[in-house]
Amino acid sequence: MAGKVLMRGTHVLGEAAIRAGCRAYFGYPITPQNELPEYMAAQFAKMDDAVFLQAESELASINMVMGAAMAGARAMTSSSSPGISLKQEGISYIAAMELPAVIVNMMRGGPGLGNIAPSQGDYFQATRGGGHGDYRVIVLAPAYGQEICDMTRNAFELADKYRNPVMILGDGMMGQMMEPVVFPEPIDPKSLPYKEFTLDGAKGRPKRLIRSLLLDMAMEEELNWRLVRKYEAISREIVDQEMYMVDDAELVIVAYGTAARIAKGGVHRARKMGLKVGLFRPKTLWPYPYEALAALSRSVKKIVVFEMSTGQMVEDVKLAVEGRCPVTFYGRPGGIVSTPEEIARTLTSAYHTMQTLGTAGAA
Amino acid sequence: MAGKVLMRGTHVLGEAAIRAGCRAYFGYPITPQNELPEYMAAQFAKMDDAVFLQAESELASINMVMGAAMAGARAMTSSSSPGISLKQEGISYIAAMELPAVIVNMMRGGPGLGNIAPSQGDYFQATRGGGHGDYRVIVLAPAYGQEICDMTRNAFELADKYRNPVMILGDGMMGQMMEPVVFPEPIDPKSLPYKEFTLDGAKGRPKRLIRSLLLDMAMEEELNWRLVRKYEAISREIVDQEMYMVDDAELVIVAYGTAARIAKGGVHRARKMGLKVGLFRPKTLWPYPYEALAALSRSVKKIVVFEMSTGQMVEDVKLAVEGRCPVTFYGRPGGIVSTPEEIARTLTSAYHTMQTLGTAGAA
Amino acid sequence: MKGRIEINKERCKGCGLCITVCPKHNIQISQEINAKGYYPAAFKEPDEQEPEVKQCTGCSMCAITCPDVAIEVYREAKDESSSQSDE
Amino acid sequence: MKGRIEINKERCKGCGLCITVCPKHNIQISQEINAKGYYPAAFKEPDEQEPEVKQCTGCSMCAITCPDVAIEVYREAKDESSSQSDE
Amino acid sequence: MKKVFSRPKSLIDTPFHYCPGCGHSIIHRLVAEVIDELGIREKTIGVPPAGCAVLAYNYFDVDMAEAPHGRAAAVATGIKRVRPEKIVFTYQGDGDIAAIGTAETVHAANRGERITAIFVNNAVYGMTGGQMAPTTIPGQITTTSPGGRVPLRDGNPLDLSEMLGIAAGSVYIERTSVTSPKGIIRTKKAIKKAFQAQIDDKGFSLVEILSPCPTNWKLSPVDSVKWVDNVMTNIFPIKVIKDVA
Amino acid sequence: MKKVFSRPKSLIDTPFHYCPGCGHSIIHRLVAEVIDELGIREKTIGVPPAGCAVLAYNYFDVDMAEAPHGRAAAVATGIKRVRPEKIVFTYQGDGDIAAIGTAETVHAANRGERITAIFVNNAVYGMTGGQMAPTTIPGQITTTSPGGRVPLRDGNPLDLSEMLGIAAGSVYIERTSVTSPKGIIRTKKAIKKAFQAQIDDKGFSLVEILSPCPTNWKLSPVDSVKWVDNVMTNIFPIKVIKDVA
Amino acid sequence: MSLKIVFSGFGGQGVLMMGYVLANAGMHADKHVTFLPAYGAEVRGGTANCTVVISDEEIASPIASLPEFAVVMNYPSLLKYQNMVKTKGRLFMNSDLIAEKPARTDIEVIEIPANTLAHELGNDRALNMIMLGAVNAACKIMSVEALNKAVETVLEGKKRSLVEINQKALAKGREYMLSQLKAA
Amino acid sequence: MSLKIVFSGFGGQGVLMMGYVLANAGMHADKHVTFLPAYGAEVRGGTANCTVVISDEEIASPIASLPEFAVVMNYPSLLKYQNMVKTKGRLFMNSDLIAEKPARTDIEVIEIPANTLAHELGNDRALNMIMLGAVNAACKIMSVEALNKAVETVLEGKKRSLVEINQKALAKGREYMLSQLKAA
Ligand SMILES: Cc1ncc(C[n+]2csc(CCOP(=O)(O)OP(=O)(O)O)c2C)c(N)n1
Ligand SMILES: Cc1ncc(C[n+]2csc(CCOP(=O)(O)OP(=O)(O)O)c2C)c(N)n1
Ligand code: SF4
Ligand code: SF4
Ligand code: SF4
Ligand code: SF4
Ligand code: SF4
Ligand code: SF4
Ligand SMILES: [Mg+2]
Ligand SMILES: [Mg+2]
Repeated sequence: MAGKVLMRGTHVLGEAAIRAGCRAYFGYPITPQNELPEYMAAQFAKMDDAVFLQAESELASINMVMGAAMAGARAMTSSSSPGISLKQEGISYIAAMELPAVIVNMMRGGPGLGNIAPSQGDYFQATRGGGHGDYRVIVLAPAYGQEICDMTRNAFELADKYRNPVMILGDGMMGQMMEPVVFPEPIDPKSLPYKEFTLDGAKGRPKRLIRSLLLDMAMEEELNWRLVRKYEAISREIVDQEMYMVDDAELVIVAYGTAARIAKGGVHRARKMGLKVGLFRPKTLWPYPYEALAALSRSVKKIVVFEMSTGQMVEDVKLAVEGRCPVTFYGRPGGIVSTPEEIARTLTSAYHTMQTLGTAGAA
Repeated sequence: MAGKVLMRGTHVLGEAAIRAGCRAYFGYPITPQNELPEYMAAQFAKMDDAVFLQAESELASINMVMGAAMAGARAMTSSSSPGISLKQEGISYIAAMELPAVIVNMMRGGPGLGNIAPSQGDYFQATRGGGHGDYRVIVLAPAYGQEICDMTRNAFELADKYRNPVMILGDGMMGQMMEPVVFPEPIDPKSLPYKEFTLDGAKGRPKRLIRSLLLDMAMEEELNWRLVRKYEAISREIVDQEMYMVDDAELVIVAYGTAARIAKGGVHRARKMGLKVGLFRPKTLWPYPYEALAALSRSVKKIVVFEMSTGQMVEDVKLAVEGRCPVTFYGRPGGIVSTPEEIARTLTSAYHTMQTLGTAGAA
Repeated sequence: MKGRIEINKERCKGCGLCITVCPKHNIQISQEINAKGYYPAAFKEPDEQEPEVKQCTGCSMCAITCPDVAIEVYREAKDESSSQSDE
Repeated sequence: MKGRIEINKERCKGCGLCITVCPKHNIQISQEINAKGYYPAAFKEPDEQEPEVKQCTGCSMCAITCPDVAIEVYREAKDESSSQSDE
Repeated sequence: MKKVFSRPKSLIDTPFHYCPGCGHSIIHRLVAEVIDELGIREKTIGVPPAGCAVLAYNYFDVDMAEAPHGRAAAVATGIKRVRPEKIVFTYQGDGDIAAIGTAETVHAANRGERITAIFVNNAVYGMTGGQMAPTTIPGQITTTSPGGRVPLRDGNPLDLSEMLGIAAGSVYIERTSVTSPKGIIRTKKAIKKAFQAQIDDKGFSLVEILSPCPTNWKLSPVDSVKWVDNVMTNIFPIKVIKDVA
Repeated sequence: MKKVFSRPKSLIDTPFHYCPGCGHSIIHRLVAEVIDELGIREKTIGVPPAGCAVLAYNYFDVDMAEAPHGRAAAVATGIKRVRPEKIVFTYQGDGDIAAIGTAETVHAANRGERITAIFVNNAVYGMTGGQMAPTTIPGQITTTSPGGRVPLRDGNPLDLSEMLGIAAGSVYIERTSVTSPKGIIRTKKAIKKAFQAQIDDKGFSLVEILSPCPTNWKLSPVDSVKWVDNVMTNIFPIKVIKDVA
Repeated sequence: MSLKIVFSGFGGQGVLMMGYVLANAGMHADKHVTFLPAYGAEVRGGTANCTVVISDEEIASPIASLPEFAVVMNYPSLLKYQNMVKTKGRLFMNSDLIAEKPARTDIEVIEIPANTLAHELGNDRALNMIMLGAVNAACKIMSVEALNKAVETVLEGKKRSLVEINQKALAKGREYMLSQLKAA
Repeated sequence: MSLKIVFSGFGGQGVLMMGYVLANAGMHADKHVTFLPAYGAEVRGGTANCTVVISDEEIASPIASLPEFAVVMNYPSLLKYQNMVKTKGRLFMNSDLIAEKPARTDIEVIEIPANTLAHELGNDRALNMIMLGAVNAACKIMSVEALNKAVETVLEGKKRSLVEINQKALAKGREYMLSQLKAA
């Protein structure tokens, strides 16, 4: 079916996953992402080659995903902030075992139990590996319904290609909001290439082993450097961002996901007021678009970072900018969703103080 | 007792905790830190006001610590990498509830099950909050037996003062190695001031409530900013580092914990060869000594970061340096413990390429 | 024994559980909606029209059952009741 | 029935469990240490000195018990044994 | 006439946020009545984890400690071990105690922690909007078992209380329901016995209470009560499972 | 003479890393013999989590998947759900299956996952150097119960297998020991029944095997065997706990 | 064109469907649209609300801080939204369930006896489409065809049979509104 | 002064105590010392080893990549450490359990019949202190008093009774070594 459909983000993600050939979902309820497992439960109930299992916990879910991935499936799990914290050990194992897996985090207000409103407080956890050891998770941050669809398809492709966990990082609003979406043609899982690591019985071949225990330090070091090389390749090959009205911009606002679409509205309004402002929106949070932003930092006078948190991505921005221009931060944590007007005001005042004091003072 | 005693790091930590008035330990076995719970079990068995409980898991342990802290105790838990990943949800709650707690991570090789050799792969997790939401954990990184003792005492003081989780970040070698230590006088827990948040029954006072659920977004945002203000105060008040032979140094190596003492050995040898090199050792990893390092980056020609990982703290170094001088990285992940000679070689080659090419190329 | 109940109409959520347990059929859902938008329960004195409605005995079944603790029950002390035993 | 066992002295860790289960006392710990530093078990043929040591029957008790699968057991096929039934 | 039924002291005089006919409301009142009658309000600490009843801390006039989802038994253990003279109870839903909190619950019971667990079994995840719970019964429709729970695919309902009966450290375990005055009175007795077992330092005590969730069952409060009595009790029979207190 | 006893095919011909007299070694051989006899080597997948036997993947000549400590049942569930035609078994220690893995184990059993769990109960945390396990018996000295386990302080040994017997999805659960040829033969029979239950698609099966850990018990292999028979079996009686396969 | 509409009432009133149908109509008309339902604990207590944004340009935020229009189906909703509506904006209220009028004078208040009209139509549950028909007629948001098509999209599958009555309801609401406007 | 010594053997031989006593002696002499025992899986299979570093300066690494001295109590240990010792370094071996000699010629190999000497002393378990006494005599690491005091520290409390025999063992090892050196 080509036509546009109006669907909420969680359902878009579920449908896109199924069309990407995902036939194994393991999860545990948590607001604001319950509509995703509910969608999978309903759809998979109609299919005979698909597994939906509500696990006893997030811990169990991520480990079931690990097993399903070992068995060769395109497997996924989803949760929200506290539940994602519980998956960190498992994610570290999946990364170490170099297994493909897709993990969805629809962030909510935190820390702790917090609330169920949209938030972006899990950026560090997602991009710096909340789990133990040197590993990276590919992190995709959709800002529009259609992007949820496209990035979900891509998530499964990247997971298989690089044998690495991929996280789709959204928030309550991304998950609940409905927008028109056009879905791609479905992939038949049977048409996907056989994965050489698959554990399906040592028939007519040597036994296979999937593990992360490497008591020999030299072997462990070797794994670590192999992963580094893989991560470097990923950084070269998939880093992605949207740049909006940046060509003549003197001030650029950097934001991702929900915050980015609101920031774009702010840029709009500011432009109407004649301010030369633009938006830089990372679509991959890891790998982060350091080069593109570094280049931009050479042409603009100032950068404002906007997050629905007290300031996390701002560090990546600073790592990219390396002091070439002042970087300031504007944040609304705890589930507050700013209005485009509010961002326009922020841009205006930042714009006017641009010439005067302008050191990189983040919140 | 004043006199020096020769004790292994884990035992030093345990004894120092007891002398700091810790009377509640909850943990779960994992190498290489088992000697710590074993020490607590042995000591607490002799005391009638102390609780040692081997929990059914790391998850249970951190939540028992949460409960013990609510009840007003100086409580602690300890583990190593994979076990610490499982504590992330609990740590996020403890930070959100603003409860004091001490968490020990004796890092091992990772990711995944990895191995039990000394490693520093959990820096991101420790300093960026492996858990969900905007929160920070105070992270202390001892490099010597005596420092384990002193930082442990300090950890409990800081936890109570700021009502915040404090992590002592070591590694297998820190934990196993014996060095001479002089212990401070013990604190009698009964002599510690009563904590106003203590849950001990609403007798002759209004009921108390400890929670992290703040469904109202404005309240959640308010908590988040209150935490930020607290974190800013902590950053001002406790940040700490050792600077060794940096005054005339043209090249400085930055390292912490085990890596730092080896780096110091490397600096020694390099100095003997007449190279103007020095060591910058952060003792607090969060808050990170950005200012001191920034200042240093103005006087030196180059900075080499050495970690027993594929490069994590190097980001904090770059955040401090802001491109003022080239920052390069040397790492040995997976449990490999470099020799001072190896570091001396690294410093030498870095020193000689200093004038020539010198961009911040991290592994 | 003679009794009476008072229903806090703002606390009541109109779940109707009290109605099902009252042995004397002394409770019914009232017509006017309360501030929260619920149709609360109301106490019903016996009258000719509805023979099944008997005198409330203050047995407290309704109050015990009420999830929202919206019911308070009153009962005549022994003596009072005896003095009015055949009303 | 007549049997015999072969003990892989490099695999043996000298745990001694086989010795405790052998009904014929055909196993003992040998004196020379193996590469791994263990004193391995060794098969013992019957001899006058030690009357309690009987003929190995190939019952496999030792092999079943050996944690390190260090024991292989051989037994005379029916016919052979019968032909030598009264040895 | 004199007042013969009124609100317990330990229950703060404020409206509940629970849905009409929700069992949580009744159970809150019963726990408060027991706390009043045992005179332990000033030394009691309640531990409600995530769940519809996480806000229980707004209703009980005793010290309250929120717990992460599933970890109530661990948090309560931490509190009780540090303050053995206090009375500590958890207030957990089926999802909390029998799914994500299985390990913490089983081990607290097996250790014989001196705590009392109020286990509210409403056969569904209430707070999150009606997903399948470990106690959802075969055939029951939930948002994650849209065609009804199929044991072969979705697993069987878990007899947690029966399992806890095997735990060496548990001393009193009973299953009741709050679907009738009789059941409510029995439930209160059970809760009282459970707290008494803790006061007497006997061991771990638990009361599993079958409790209506009209909202997620998509039934009226009155029909919900019937469903508990006619359907749910077949899988979760009302009975004293263990009593060595 | 002809060879009447030799190494099973499914057991790779390499020396074990286990200590002298360690029960794991015997149990490995028995599992391999059963796999041979059932002719399922080419469709079997083994799941050993962290524990002394995590290196089991070096010994079995079948596909092997390491699991995080305590999560073997979940990993096995993921594999089996995706490949229902394969035979999946976990190989877990007492700490793994009865402490950190309690929830995963209870729920896999209750769901009736078609997997087989080999539960090696050596009453101690072997790999980590002899700490108290959920199955450590009262009075037993371990590195975290230096004066011997005191149930009131340290908790009681957990009867996990009995609890799993209550789980609706479990079909075969037996407790055996490998302390004598008789026990070893019985254990092998039990393991075979457990695998057969999976082959027959009956449900969850488990064999709990009392197994010596001479190193951490600080006993000779011979005395360790005696300790199991004379002491451990009093707490963990040898018996068929459930058989509806 | 870019407008935000809030729909609010209690559960049974089909509030979400109003917004969903309108948003679908906007989509069919190739507009940018977002539909954001309230979720989670918010929904407790049986109140429901949703926000629809329809625009020619990409939509920044699906949240209506200052909606042009608000449609309130019961009294609590009136209290919640009357002060949110933009100056010169319009507030549509179900006069059958709401006695009082809002205090504000800087907005246009339009009363629609939705329950009554639905009853006349012979289907009490159709009050939501009646309301929507009226709102659309008053504000000329979408074409009649677009709304009717949207109803078909929304009710495809099992609910097919309900299409006709809902389209009738849209029409009836429209008629009522137009007659009122003439009257005025 | 700064030297690294590795002690290795199997469990029963009291290898760790050798290092522990020496490190304590170093501490009492106000030197910088580190003592690093092998741990975890390394220990499986019953082999034990530890490294002691004694120095006038702060010690960078407690690991002995190139130890000055190695003390090997059994054959596997010889194989493991013979090639690690620094050129011109010394390798002490328990000649009672090790028949072969190491191939290397750039190090000094010193054989000590530790088991025999211990047996002579009437305490087979004292072989570790005999070895240590000998090593210390040969390398003049610590004063006799320092070692004796260290033994007391290490064996304080329940093990008090063992102090004397262990000090005797240190002395016996020392005598043996000195006599050998004279002989040479
Ligand atoms: C780690 C984690 N996972 C999931 C959730 C979401 N959550 C909150 S309460 C709950 C379960 C509610 O069901 P139950 O425990 O039965 O309580 P009820 O609401 O039915 O009374 C869940 C899954 C959470 N808060 N934290
Ligand atoms: C999350 C986590 N916690 C702790 C550990 C450390 N650890 C490895 S195995 C093990 C338990 C070993 O005991 P058991 O399961 O009984 O197996 P055994 O070695 O006795 O056969 C532990 C605690 C780990 N690897 N991961
Ligand atoms: S007290 Fe008894 S009789 Fe009176 S209303 Fe209540 S239930 Fe009915
Ligand atoms: S039981 Fe209580 S809440 Fe329910 S209708 Fe009766 S009075 Fe109202
Ligand atoms: S086969 Fe039987 S008789 Fe022969 S050695 Fe083994 S146990 Fe003894
Ligand atoms: S049982 Fe096996 S390992 Fe043990 S002594 Fe006998 S042959 Fe050696
Ligand atoms: S959802 Fe269910 S459990 Fe939660 S408050 Fe409503 S009725 Fe009670
Ligand atoms: S420690 Fe115990 S369980 Fe582990 S290998 Fe040794 S004997 Fe076996
Ligand atoms: Mg529930
Ligand atoms: Mg064990």
